[in-house]
Amino acid sequence: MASTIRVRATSSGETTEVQALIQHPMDSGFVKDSKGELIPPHFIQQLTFEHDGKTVFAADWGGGVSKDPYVKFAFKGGKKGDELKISWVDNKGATDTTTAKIQ
Amino acid sequence: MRNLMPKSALVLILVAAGAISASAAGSEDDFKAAYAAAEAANKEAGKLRNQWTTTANTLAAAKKAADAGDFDKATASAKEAEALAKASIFQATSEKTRWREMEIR
Amino acid sequence: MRLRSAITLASAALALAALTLASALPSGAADKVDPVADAKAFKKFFTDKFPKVKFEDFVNGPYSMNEDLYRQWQEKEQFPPYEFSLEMGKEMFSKPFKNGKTYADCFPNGGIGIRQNYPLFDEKEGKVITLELALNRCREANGEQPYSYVRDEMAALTAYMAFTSRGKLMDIKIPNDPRALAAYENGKEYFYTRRGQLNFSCATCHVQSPGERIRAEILAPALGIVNAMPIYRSEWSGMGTTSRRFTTCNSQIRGVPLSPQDDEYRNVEYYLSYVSNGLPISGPGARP
Amino acid sequence: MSTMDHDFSATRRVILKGAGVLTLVGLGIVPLDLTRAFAAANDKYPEEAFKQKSDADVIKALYGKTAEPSDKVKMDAPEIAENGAVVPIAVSTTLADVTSIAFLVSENPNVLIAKYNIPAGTLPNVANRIKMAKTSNVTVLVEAGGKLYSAVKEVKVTVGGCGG
Repeated sequence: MASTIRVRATSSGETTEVQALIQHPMDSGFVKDSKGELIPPHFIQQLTFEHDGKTVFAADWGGGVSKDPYVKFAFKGGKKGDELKISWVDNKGATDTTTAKIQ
Repeated sequence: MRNLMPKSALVLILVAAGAISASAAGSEDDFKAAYAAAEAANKEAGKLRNQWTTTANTLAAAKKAADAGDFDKATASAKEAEALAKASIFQATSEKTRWREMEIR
Repeated sequence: MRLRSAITLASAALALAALTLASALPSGAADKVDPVADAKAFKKFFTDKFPKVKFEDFVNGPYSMNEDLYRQWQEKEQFPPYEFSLEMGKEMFSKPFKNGKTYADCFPNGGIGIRQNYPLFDEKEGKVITLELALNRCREANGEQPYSYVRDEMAALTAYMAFTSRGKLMDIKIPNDPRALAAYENGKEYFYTRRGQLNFSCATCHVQSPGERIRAEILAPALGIVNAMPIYRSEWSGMGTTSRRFTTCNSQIRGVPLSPQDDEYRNVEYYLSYVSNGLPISGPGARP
Repeated sequence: MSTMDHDFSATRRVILKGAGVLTLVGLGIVPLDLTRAFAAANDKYPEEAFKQKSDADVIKALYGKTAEPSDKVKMDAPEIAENGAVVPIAVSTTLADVTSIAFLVSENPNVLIAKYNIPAGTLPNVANRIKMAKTSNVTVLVEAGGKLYSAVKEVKVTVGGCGG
């Protein structure tokens, strides 16, 4: 199965810009389904980006982040070909991890 | 181009609405007759491929009221459904030629 | 309860009254079917109505008519929400059926870069064949179950096929066959025919009012609307096909939708695609 | 006690070395706070903050200090969200030593949307997409040099993104 994480990381020499899109329902727990029953909360709580063994970005999320969440940030350093490790864990304990090469 | 509703028509509508709901009667037989008529009209609308969701909803409401033994309400809903179905038939029939008024040419 | 039913009835009567009042207006004579003239008039209508919108931007729906929306769209396009569907479609497209064949075997040019030719008129069958229909027929011909027309897999496959055709100009042909002209005309009639309790036609929203808000949504112009299909709609929190767009439009105006890929829906798609000839394929699209 | 908490989270990256935590234990911090101390150390998920129903309570739970408005915090948000389910919001700042950035939507059932931890070397610019139930103020908090700064903007929502 394909990863739930899509990453685009591009180095401009000095900085690396990172965009990520993650496939996840991000159910807040406040929305009702078609039968009028609340859909239980199911959302990513933490997302981390590591480069060269160091965390370069860490997100704490609630159910208010959009479905299939997107985030963009940039960090100093990072060369073309370097690996970026991305992982998340949700409120049900599910996780996914992937690595992406900086372009 | 746009069909805005003239005020005189609104008066007509209110009169019509009042008249129909006042005529709602109460027995199971009345309900059955009204329901059959509504279903038939809705079937006809189906042949014209122009059923309204509101007709189906109102028919369902009629059935629900009848199941609960409230034939006053059931008959009123059935008559309402018939009126809706008839309106949809009328719409489909008149649109056979009227659609061209909207056409971009 | 009483009030509610009075309102429902009133609106039924409203439609009736509107019809009755308007039936005094002259109705157009049944002219000769002239798709070339239709398409020209259709484009002129929209380019006159929106002189600032570049012709090729009509495929971007409401985004081309509102600056604030346009910026939100540009942001979304940086990493578009249809990305997952697109990738799924790409994978599905290359994965062989149980019999070893693939979708590529069912389509000219292996299915790549051909979206702009659909729907097409099949002279053997005498009917309009949409891309969605062709995909399911391909599956069935290869012993696979057809997919739902409105949801995930069909959206993913058409997303991929549209993506490989991006920028190609819509190129719908009407062969010299009276049945093709009849299908076109029937599609046009469907497009302009008011239906549902709200007494709206497709044109009420997408010809008369694009760029305006209906309730909360900014309406897309009919010109180029099919070029962006399938779409990821934030309102749906997911992907939808042309079939999904047609059926939900119908139920929104309180009409009972036809079955997806009903002849009439296929004909509407044929009509709408034909009058959008010359506009680029932009699908898969993202919409509010 | 709460003062200690604040200082702790504000500078947690500096005192993450085990010794700091041990010292705290030595000081006799109650178990709840110990958990929180470790929480900060391990970037533990700020569960409580995500349950709060007002801006003030979120700020208290997350930072324990008040935020001052700053024109150095730039928020990029639409005037009218195309759909409350997906509202793109970005923030950038010229403030130095930024350690975290948080997004709050006052009218959402849970006010805190996201908190981003910004290590040294990461630029203080973040873009994300959030849900908004209805028209609301969106607040961005930027924690920089141990202080808290904010920017607020109203975003109109005509189609809500939290059901219905």
